[in-house]
Amino acid sequence: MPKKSYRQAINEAIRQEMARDERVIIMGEDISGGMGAPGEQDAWGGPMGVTKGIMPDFSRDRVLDTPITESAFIGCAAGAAATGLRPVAELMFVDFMGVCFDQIFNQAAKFKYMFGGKAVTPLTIRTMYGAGFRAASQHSQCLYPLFTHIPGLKVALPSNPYEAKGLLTQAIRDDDPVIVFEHKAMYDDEGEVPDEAYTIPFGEANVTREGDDVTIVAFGRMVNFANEAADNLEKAGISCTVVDPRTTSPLDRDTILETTEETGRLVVVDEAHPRCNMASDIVGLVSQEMFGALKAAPQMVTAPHCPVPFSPALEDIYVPGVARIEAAVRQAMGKGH
Amino acid sequence: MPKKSYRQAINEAIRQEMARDERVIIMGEDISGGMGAPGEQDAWGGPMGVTKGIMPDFSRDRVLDTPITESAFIGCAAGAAATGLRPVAELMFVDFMGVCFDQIFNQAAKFKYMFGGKAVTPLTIRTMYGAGFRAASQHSQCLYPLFTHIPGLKVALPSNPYEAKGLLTQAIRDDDPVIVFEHKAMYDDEGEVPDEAYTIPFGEANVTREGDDVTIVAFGRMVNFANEAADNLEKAGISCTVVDPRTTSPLDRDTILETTEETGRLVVVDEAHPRCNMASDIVGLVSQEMFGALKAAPQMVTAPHCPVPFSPALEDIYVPGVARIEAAVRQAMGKGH
Amino acid sequence: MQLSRNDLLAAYRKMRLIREFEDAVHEEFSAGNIPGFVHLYAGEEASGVGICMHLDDRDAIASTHRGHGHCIAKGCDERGMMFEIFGKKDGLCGGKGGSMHIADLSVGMMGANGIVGGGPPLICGAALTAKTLKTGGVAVAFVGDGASNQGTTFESYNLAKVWNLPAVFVVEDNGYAESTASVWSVGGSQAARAAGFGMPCTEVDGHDFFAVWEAAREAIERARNGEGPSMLHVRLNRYYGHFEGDAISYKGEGEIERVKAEKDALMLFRNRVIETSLLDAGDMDAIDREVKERIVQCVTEAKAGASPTEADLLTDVYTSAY
Amino acid sequence: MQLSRNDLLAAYRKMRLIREFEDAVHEEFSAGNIPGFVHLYAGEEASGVGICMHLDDRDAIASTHRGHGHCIAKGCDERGMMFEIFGKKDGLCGGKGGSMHIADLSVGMMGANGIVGGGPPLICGAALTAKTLKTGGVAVAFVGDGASNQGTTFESYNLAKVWNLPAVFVVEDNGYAESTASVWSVGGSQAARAAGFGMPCTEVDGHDFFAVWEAAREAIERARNGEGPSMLHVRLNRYYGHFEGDAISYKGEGEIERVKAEKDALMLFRNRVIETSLLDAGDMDAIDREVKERIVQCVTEAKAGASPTEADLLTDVYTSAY
Ligand SMILES: Cc1ncc(C[n+]2csc(CCOP(=O)(O)OP(=O)(O)O)c2C)c(N)n1
Ligand SMILES: Cc1ncc(C[n+]2csc(CCOP(=O)(O)OP(=O)(O)O)c2C)c(N)n1
Ligand SMILES: [Mg+2]
Ligand SMILES: [Mg+2]
Repeated sequence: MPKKSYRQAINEAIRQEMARDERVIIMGEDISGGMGAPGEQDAWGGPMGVTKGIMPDFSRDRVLDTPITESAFIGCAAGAAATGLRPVAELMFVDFMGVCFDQIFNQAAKFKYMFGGKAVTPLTIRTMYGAGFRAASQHSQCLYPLFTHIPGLKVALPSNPYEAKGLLTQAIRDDDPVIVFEHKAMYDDEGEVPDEAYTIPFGEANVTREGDDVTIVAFGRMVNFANEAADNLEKAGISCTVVDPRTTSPLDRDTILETTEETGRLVVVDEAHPRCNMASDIVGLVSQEMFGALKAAPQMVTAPHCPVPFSPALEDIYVPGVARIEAAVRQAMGKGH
Repeated sequence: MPKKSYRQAINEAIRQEMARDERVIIMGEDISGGMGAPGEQDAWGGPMGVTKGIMPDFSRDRVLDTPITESAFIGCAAGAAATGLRPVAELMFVDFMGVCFDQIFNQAAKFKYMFGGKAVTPLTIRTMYGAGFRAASQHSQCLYPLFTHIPGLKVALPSNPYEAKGLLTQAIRDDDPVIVFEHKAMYDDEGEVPDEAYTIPFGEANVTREGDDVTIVAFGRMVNFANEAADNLEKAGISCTVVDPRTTSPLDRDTILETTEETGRLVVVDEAHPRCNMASDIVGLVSQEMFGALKAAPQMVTAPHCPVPFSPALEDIYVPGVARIEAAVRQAMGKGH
Repeated sequence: MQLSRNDLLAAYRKMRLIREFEDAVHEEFSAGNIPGFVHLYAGEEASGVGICMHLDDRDAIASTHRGHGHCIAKGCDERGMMFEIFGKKDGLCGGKGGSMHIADLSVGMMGANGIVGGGPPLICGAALTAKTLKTGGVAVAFVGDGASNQGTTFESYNLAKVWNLPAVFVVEDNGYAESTASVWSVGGSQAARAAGFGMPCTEVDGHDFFAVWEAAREAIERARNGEGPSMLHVRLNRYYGHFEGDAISYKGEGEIERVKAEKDALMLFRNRVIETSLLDAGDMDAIDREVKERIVQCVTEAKAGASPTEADLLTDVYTSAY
Repeated sequence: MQLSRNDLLAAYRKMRLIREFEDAVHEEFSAGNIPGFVHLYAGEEASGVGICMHLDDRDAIASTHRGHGHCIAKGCDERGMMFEIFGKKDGLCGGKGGSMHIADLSVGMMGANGIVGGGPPLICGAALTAKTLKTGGVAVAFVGDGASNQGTTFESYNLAKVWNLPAVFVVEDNGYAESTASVWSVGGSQAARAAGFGMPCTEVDGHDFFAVWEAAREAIERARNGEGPSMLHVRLNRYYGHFEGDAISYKGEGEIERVKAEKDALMLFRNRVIETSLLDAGDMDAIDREVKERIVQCVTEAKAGASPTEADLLTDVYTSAY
């Protein structure tokens, strides 16, 4: 299979869906770039170059640069979705959700329910999340727990290029509003990605490895850290199952419960802040549904309850890393590990 | 002790703090009312009359009606707090947070950390939450899990008039941004409230009753439902401890852990949606910290994963009620209960 | 474009339908039969009707918390609306939405909205759909004077302008946002704000159906012709409180009564069409009777309607299995 | 009010300090020594300095992601800033904030801001504090052309107007928001928008320190006298990319070079004060040398500075024990 970057995978998914369905349009700040400017058009392709090259192929009619006006354009995308388009809007950093959250959680997410089932809102919002980029407190947050909390939204966290293409394609074809969280530190990650379009169904976890001792459930970029930790632990004789739920909403409860039952030990790795997050969400689920099946205390590996610090020295200890995952697994294994 | 309503308790807390400290001001939409109008001034006192009568006593210089402009006035309150006032801003319904969340979670909440500790932001935001009012999807949400997730914010949920006055007074005197969640169905609830000013420290749970069999942790209005359920269960021979954490952030982990250890059974009652909420937050905490201490599966009683429906017929089954709490306790007690 | 006799009859009927509908809801609410928050459009009928008469099913509107009038004007079924307001299963939204969330996308009504300023961005979306799919459609956002201060509204003006969207922003200025006067809350003026974004604005007396109709015709034609967005600043009055239960003490003495006596929209319409012999009183009396009966029937049926049941609670959250 | 010789020397020094600071950060970033997102103010010095010269410690400013120049102009310590940008413990924010969050409330600098449009509401707050506590203070929000389209900005205009706050909104229009031209993204015009909210607006050439200084004087005096908010529309250019790493391909050919050659703010200032014999070249050359040394020293020390440690990670989240 051809190797592609996370960035390329996303770009390809968008192109293929635009080619497939003329109702698919994309919009966002500088997603093409150079709008109204005397110099190069398509100068940016978004701040990370993810959408670069799409405008020349699909024209400015379907690749819409916006003013800096998230409420208006995210709401516009929601309204367009409700009236016949299938917009893919880019919220550059998820940290900016605070200026436009209403249009996402009170409008797009609730149309269907409030309107008695008669609305269809095929809206996709692509957004960038996560720490590790020395981007400081307002450009490094995760925030997917906030979106996961809201009924009516679906939330996807692709953990590698293959997932990125498949989940984004599914998001675009999905008839509900979906927020796709792209980790800013993964755009250059490479992986095998088929050339043809494919979808990955929502609510179906990917078990990246199977083991006997501990189940690690991890999200987004943390899946890679979990796999790395599992590799290291393997050498120490600890065998891990790693579950990538792929979507936090819907959540593949069954796979999480089954794999945890098999190992009897659970570690959840969530890059988000610790309160009301996915780690406690999963531990809560397992504790209520599978009481008695755990052999040891479930472990939650998360970022601490503080804003993301700028200084590399601090950020490096802020981000839940491989070492902390290993330590949590050893903790779950108990004395002697 | 004199009896007062939740509404009066809040009004009194504000007045006393305004009298005590001239830096305390209040602002919000129609918190006085009649601004610029030819008729009665102080016509409203907020949509529920909570702040009525304060303006005549403290003048429009310190009781500021605002245009409908939540980003500007909540942000203004944050900026005023950082520069020497102690504003109490009213976000009429917490459901409106989506138009102004940025000023709360990226600005006010992070000043102190981003600025290396040198900011002090004594901002209080009063807001109304909760279902049961037939106010439908955009005026009935809880959303406190979203605020609890954010480092830098404190979150209080007064469960009765006494708590309302004490927690709000503490919020106003506190040097960090605090969001006080007032349940819209409780304004007419009466209870004993001292005339003099007093504070209730944040992060100290209130154990409203002690029992041997099950610990119920409940938030806000749900505390009352939990107490009612406990009364009923008492008659059936099941004895409950009821814990009102009062603040979700900071959280009194110790009291929750200790009381749960004593009973060995845990039920958490959270009016919010089920995902990434306080119920899983507490169950996660207990499961990780106190593995093996539970005799039965912890139970989470929450609203379902759907927007709040309008129809009374639906809303009544939407809201977690006394019967569901009792059922969860019986479930925790196991067969025969 | 000219108003035919049929147009006039239709316009009058819609306005009367809105008035009767709102009066009936007012009574039922006062009697304790309707739950929740209800905001009535009575007094503002000429605006919704005068504007929506230019619209067809290609076109979309977004409304506000005060949405009943816009719904009726855009063609929502009044029986389904009444059921909805009573929270019944046969309501337009299955009883899940209620007064503040009535919508019917099949007729281009994108929803009342519980969020002040929620509608304008959505209308940019409907306008973008029309532009992209070349449907010829136009999108209209109704915005209260209070909502005209919300950031989402300004952003939408600008987005519509720079994308040259077929959109019209109708500022329905009834002088108050809750109890706060717009003379105080609106810095500058609506027309100057429109100019600030390079949009034309027409100020119009919202009690005068014909004035509204004419101003709307121009703005909507402009949008339909690809000439971009514009604003209508419509001055009008609401007859009831902000919401049902409001004592309206902030209004001036006799303020509402004066409006009712001097420029009630239905009265002005009646006088005008009779004076100019376009319709006669009998035509309109017949409509009045028919509409009254219709509304009584709606109320009666809605009261008797079945409520949704537990089985309905978790449906309609997602399109696909979840 | 007139500019004394000392004022002129101070103004020139501040502008030079900003230029040197930014050039140094540019070099260090290019060399891979500075992490994160960095947005440089080089080219825009006359705006920040011309405005902040009217302000003292009673007064507050809110800045943007492009904040270094505003910080220096308002009196933040450049050494602490450099440490901050390098993420060091002795940084103005202990290394926790970085380039986008430099602040020093003790000198009325309320923070650079990573959120476009984040500052204007905060400035309403500082203005409200000044008004309520009668400090005589004025609050100034710097707003990019891109940020001028954000709803938070419009809301702040209106709030400042209806509350009659001592606020000034400075739209620093460098022609671009990232790669998007303001001629496209700004519907209408800044001046017309100000008029829309009933605020006066002065358009000013942001390369010309004296023009900025004069316009700012009026706006700030007006605010200080209780006459309410106003806007300055300052046209200027940035010399570097949107952020460090930007190839700037969207600008016209020779666009930056032409500005540098024809209207560089420092050059214009120099020429003007020499022509009018207010200062002589030697005065300024001395400043140039002193400032260069100072910045070299800041960089050297910042590079060598200690990083924060694990013990610092969880401090400064709350004021009280948590
Ligand atoms: C974002 C938001 N803020 C506040 C409210 C509460 N609220 C509902 S209607 C209203 C007044 C609206 O005034 P206006 O826009 O003039 O409309 P009118 O009621 O006069 O029709 C307010 C403040 C809300 N629903 N949403
Ligand atoms: C709410 C928000 N949206 C988008 C961004 C990303 N962003 C950062 S700076 C910028 C451009 C700002 O342009 P302008 O206001 O003109 O300031 P300039 O960079 O030209 O100084 C954008 C889009 C952001 N930081 N915050
Ligand atoms: Mg109004
Ligand atoms: Mg700019």
